[in-house]
Amino acid sequence: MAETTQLTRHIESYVDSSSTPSHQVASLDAIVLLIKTNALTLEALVRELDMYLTSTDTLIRSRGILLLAEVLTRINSISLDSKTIHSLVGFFKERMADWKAVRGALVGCLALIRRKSVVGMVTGSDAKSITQSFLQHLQVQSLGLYDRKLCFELLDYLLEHHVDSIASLEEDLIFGICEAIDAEKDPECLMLAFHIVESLARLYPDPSGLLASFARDVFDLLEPYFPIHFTHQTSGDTHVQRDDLSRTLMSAFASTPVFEPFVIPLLLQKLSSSLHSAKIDSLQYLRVCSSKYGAERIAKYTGAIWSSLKDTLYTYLGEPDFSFTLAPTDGINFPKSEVVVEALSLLQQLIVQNSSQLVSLIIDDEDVNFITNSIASYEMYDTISVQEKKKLHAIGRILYISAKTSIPSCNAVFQSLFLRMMDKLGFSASNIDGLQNGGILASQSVNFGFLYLCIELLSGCRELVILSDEKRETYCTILHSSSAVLFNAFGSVLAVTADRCPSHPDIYIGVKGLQILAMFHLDVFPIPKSTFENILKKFMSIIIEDFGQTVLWNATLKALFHIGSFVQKFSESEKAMSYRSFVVDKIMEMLSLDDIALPFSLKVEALYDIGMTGMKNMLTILQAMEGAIFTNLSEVHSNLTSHETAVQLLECYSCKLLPWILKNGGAEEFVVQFAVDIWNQAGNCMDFNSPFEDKGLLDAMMKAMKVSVGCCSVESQNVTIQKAYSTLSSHTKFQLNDVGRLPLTSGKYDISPRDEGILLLFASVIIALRPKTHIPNIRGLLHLFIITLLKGVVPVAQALGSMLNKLTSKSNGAEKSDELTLEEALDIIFNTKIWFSSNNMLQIYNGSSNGSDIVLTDLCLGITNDRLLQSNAICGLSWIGKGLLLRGHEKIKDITMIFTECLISDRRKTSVPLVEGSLENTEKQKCDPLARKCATEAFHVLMSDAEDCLNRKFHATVRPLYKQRFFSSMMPIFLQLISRSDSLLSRSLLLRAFAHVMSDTPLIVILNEAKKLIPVLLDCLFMLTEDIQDKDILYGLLLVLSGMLTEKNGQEAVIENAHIIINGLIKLVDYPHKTLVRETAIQCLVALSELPHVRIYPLRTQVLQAIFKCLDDTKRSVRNEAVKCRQAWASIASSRSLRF
Amino acid sequence: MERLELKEVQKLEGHTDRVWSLDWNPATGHAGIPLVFASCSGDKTVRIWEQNLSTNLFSCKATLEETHTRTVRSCAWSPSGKLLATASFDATTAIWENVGGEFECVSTLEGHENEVKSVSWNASGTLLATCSRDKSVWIWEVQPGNEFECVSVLQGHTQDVKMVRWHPTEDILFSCSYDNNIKVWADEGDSDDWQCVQTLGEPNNGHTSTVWALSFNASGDKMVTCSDDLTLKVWETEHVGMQSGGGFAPWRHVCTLTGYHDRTIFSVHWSRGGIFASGAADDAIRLFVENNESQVDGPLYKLLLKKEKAHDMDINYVQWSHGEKPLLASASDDGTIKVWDLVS
Amino acid sequence: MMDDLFDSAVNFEEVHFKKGYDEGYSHGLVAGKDEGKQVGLKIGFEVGEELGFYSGCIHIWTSAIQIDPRCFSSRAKTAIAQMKDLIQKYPLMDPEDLQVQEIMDSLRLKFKMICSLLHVKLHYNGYPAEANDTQF
Amino acid sequence: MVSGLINENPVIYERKQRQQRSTQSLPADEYTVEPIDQQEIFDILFFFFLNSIFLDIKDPEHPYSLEELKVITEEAVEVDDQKSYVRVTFTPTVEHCSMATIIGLCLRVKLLRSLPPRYKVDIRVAPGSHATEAAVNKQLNDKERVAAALENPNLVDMVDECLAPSFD
Repeated sequence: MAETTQLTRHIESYVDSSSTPSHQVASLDAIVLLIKTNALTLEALVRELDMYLTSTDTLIRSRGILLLAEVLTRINSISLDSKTIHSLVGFFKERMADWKAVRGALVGCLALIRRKSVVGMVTGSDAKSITQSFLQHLQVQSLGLYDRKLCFELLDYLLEHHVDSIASLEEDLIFGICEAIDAEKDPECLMLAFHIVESLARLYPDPSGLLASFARDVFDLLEPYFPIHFTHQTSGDTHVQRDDLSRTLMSAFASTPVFEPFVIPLLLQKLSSSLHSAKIDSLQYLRVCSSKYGAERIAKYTGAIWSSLKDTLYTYLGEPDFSFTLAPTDGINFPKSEVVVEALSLLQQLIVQNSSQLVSLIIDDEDVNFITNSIASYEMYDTISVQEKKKLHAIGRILYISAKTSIPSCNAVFQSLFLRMMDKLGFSASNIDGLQNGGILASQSVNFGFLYLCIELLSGCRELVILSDEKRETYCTILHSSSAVLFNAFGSVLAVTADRCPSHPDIYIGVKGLQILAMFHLDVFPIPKSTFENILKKFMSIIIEDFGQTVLWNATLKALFHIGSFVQKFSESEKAMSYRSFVVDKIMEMLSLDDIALPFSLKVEALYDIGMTGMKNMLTILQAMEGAIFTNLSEVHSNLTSHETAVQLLECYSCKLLPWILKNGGAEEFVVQFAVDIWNQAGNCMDFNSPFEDKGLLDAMMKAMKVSVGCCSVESQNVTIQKAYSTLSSHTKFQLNDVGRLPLTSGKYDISPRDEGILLLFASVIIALRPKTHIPNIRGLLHLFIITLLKGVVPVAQALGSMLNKLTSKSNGAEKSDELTLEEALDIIFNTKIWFSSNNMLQIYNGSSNGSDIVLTDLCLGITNDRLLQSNAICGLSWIGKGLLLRGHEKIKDITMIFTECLISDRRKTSVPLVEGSLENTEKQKCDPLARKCATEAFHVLMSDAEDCLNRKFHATVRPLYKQRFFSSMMPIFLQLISRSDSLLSRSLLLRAFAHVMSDTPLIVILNEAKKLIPVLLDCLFMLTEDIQDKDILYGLLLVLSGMLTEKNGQEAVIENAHIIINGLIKLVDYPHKTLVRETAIQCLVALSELPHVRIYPLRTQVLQAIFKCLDDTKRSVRNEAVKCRQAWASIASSRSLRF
Repeated sequence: MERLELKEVQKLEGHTDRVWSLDWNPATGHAGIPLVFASCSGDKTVRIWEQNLSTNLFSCKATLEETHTRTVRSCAWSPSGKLLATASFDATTAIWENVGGEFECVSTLEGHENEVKSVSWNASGTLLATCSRDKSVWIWEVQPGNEFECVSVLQGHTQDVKMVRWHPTEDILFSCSYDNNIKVWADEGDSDDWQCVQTLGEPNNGHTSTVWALSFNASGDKMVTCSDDLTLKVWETEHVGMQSGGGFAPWRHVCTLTGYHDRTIFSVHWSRGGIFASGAADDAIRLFVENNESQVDGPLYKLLLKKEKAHDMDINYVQWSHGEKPLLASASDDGTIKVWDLVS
Repeated sequence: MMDDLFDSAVNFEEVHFKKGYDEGYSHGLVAGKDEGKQVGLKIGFEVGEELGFYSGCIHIWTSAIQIDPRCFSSRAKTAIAQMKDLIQKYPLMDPEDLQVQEIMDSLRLKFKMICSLLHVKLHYNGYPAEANDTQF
Repeated sequence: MVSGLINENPVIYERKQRQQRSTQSLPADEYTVEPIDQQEIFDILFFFFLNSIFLDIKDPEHPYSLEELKVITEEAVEVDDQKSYVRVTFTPTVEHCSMATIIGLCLRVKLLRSLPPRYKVDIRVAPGSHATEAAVNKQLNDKERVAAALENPNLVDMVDECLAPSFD
């Protein structure tokens, strides 16, 4: 048939070891395809292969066999008749003896036994015969890694799926497996090997049966691997991680109880070894094994385990962390230690498994008894000896575990140990009852040790009850009866007296104790209402009085918070009630009361923390706070303190409460109300100049206003803006309806502080508005803003910017006719005539121009010789520009033109008719330096991301990639101007401005232009080194450079300028004013060292000499960079000399 | 006594790596011939420095390069001042002749297996000695026409040999080594039969670590050595050179100066005027003189003055110029050479 | 019908085993002998080679001197003479002799010296030069 | 690839977690001086790698850092920034001499390359850790020998290979 020739070709190319792997695979696939398409029968293939299979050339033979095997692997979905399978099995199992061809044999067998029954699978007897021949012929450990892997896979599969058929092999099987595994080192193989052992154990489960007699031998193989320890960290290419391997080994260990006599002693012994991982593993294994082997097998070891557990705890349990930073509920916090964790969970396991035995061990333990008996002597933490502390801590943990693990164990420890300690401290069961009704015990001596253990016990059973639903257990009764005592005990630790202020641990114990008491679930352990309230009282008294004790105070506040959120969470109405009345209300009272000494900042903090316990409380508190704010606002003029108070409250409101509320989803109406109320107040409280003499309060209000408005919906915003507007129009002298004609109150730049205040507040509303919100009398406002911004009121400028940024433009149709469009607004801004009356009164003039009028942009260009006016104009314009830039409006072009005009304007001849009053000093008809500095700053405003306006938080329209666009439009202009600028001053101004632009532009854009930019960029750098003030721009710009250097196509651009750049950077490596600059400069040099050596070699010595100094830089970070850099440059080219 | 001070006359920069050694040209500095010295460095070059008679400042007159392929470790002028021998880590020793201000390499001495570390001319300028890490010391005889013929190869040191010096008047050779010993070599009966006639080692309270350098006083009856053991040792002998009948007058330890330098002392040199200078890895230079206010068991040599931080890094070599008002030159790892004047 | 397919494949070992064994055995014999010999010769050979090399040089030089007594400096001649004696002194037949190493050393020394005297760059390539390059 | 288990030499010690410094230098301490200290020197040294050229380790992809081999420990670094003095004591894991000198050489070279020139450096083999301790120390601190060594291409290559930064 036609195929044969073709087939032989395929076979040849597969068998031919010289042909490339890809070829071999290809031909293999081809053959497989032939079979799948029934163009070739397996039988025919075998016939075709015969000469290869029998060749004496081992290479050919093995390839041949492998081919057959691989084919089989690939056709595992094609059904074969049992006869064929059988004879194939016969063949491959025989081949196992042929050690040259063993690979093929293994692959073949694997392929066969993995077949599913539907496509015809191997019979049990076949499986068995394979196993037999495997055991008879293969010395696994003499094989290569890959073949070993195959062997283990084969064995593993057999044991998984053909158990019954091979079970009868018994000894042979066990021996064979042992032999195979012996001294295996490869992780992947071991994974399988360990699993094999596990299956083996499943195969012969009988604890007194076959495996039992070989247990020793089998285990001898496993033993050396424990604990698993890789000599090199396995990198990505090994798939087996240490932990997986360790886990598999563990399940092998635990696979059968017959290992118990060997495993447990081994583990106990390793547990005492010093190797960290050994300890951890031993503990883990012990846990798992004991659960697998079962209680009675473990019983005889329990004693030993227990004592080594204790030792482990003594050695590994660190100092407890007496701080409240960590989770509130669980027991005492210790530094994380894997060993300890494992040890404790082992203990827990043992208790679960064998409660009575463990409990008695614990209760009768000499250390435990020692501690509990001498408990009375541990009065102060610091007085306890180190050794005994260690014991105390360890025992504490043990009690914690035994309390939380099971009801019986919990009962037991309470009954014996807890009561015993109580006795030792002289609260006999009798007088406990006496204390039931919260009666205060005669002030007892504080006993740290006792309380410490109590906490562990309490938190233990607290966790127990969370899980269990059984109630009224012994321990509950005990607890219940002794709660009062405990309360007293804990409370008294915290007692602050003249002669005694509690130390850290004491505070911790006291607060924590009370907290836990308070946080027991009502239904399980009803601590008397009285006790609960006493606790709250106690805490509150601390809050109010002991604010001197920072630690104590903070701890208490935290505790209160936790209790609060707890009762909220589990809606324990009764407790919640008490909490409200005893904590929340109290706190709110505090606000209004000035008589209590608690510093206000702390009041606010407390307020916030308590509020955070739940929305309900938070809102209550917010009301209180609002109240406080306004009362204070109304009093700002009368007393100074209420001024600061107001500021603090506002800060707290806008930085803490508001965000929290928003995060926890809620209460917009409240926020609106707040904003509106501020406006209500604004009218009154601003009748006076005092509040605004220092900006603090105003800023606080503006901030609060912004955030409140910012987070509101359009509707609410409409409400607010209306309110604000009415206040603005009614309470100020601005007559908004004919702003056009008003001359501002006499005197040059005179707005009353009151009006300014309101105006600013209004501005902050505008800034925070959503685009859709309707702004009343927008024209009037525009005029007002223009004039006021000329007076240097920056927020107004920002507001104007935001307006323009959000107005709908004609192009995409303004919905309502009365809505002012962007275009109209721009027209107003740029074409409104501003008229100077002789007495320098400034007003907007609407009538036909009369020659003596100017527009905003003229002011920017300094027509009026009024530097202040000009600077204000420029600054204002910059915000307007920002607004437009963000939404990507062309107008920005004209605006930037104006700025650049200012920068270069010492070349400019006056083009605009002069205003009277400035005639006499024509030569001053130039942009003065201050104004021009503003112009450079303008570019900073344009490009930088503003915090307090025109950002997403305040709903700005931000066109994607606007920075990129702006940059690409500005770059050519700047480059041209810079190259043409003849005066030093304007050149440096231009550079500075451009520096701003560059440092705020995303790097990608810069990179495309790198070639053109680098020279300018370097000029900027040098210019900026002169003035310390510029160190931050300098850094920003340097980052741009380093960006270029580290980026691929940036480097190309760099090449021809390498010399200048390097020389420049060398100047920067010892820039004294900013470490980061030095660091970055050096990093740049490193990057440069990767340029073609021919170019940079000449500079080598120079660089190295410069870097050499940096090795002795005052800053470590710089030195480290220097080392790298030196290395990089020293390794350039031949010279290996040490110094240079 | 008057306050002496070591004044820095000039700091010479030019070498681009550590300067290992230098040598004043004996034929200069008198009769109106300006002072000249040669320096050699890890930068594989030798530089010739000449003093300007009017300004008294030194400037580099010539740079000898592209002959040695590795560090030039030491250099030595022949007594006539005509020839300059330079020893290099490249296992060769080069001989340079000054032809009208131009220096040309007239001969290369090969034979050492590896780094040549020191070279020295005998008083008459007829013999040249070199030593190397290969533990051997070679003696060469100057033949007519700048030919150099190996007279003898001396094997005796068990470690690399750091320095060789000829006795200022006699044909006796001294070598000091990493093996802590100083060996004295003499030709017993003039049949090229050079033998080690004395070994000054720990047994004869010699040094306990590498001996880096040695130097003789003017009359040649005293020798000072310096070492990694942070000490300087002075040695003396009754009769200079060989006695009648070929007997050899052995050298003996006179005194040990300790506690002056706290890092390896690399160099020591004895001026005609009897002051010897030491330079060490502690960046300091120290001057010592014989202690003539001779109270009983007072120190035989006393510290004349110390110059801390004479250089920024290790000082590898110090040498006094010839003539009665000598200048001191020092060579350092910091790549510079400094010229000092001892003024009061 | 598939079994007989495999028959030949399954028991072809038996056929080839004997053959393989014999081949292997005879191979082993030869190889073993060879190796033994190599080791035996190695040392002796090395020494011989070096000495041979030196005496070779001496032979040439001396004959050169016979042709033209003035061709080398007197020093060179004496050195050559001394080296000649040393070679004769070398106890070829008695590797146990303690002088062996000592003589070999001084031979090498002299050889170096002569090379330098004659300005020739002769080099015995079996010569243990820089033992290994990582020493310093 | 095969990764060995504990019973293979050399034993690798878990790299102990050294506390990271707060690298962020606040503008406040812009001008304050951070003297060179023990940890800094150690950081300079600890990522040295011994490649398979020294230890017969099967796979060169896993060089060990001197630290992992406990060749140097932070304690073994003494530094005095005032006196410009550093002394490093190391413990060769391999009793083989050239090995020790090479490690020592690496340490010295790395320090020479990393420290300001004012520094004096001593490299020592930990007492009792090496057969020819004294010899090694003497050689490592003979700067002439070191200088010569660093003109020997073979050695320099070896050293550079040692100093090649870590892979992970």
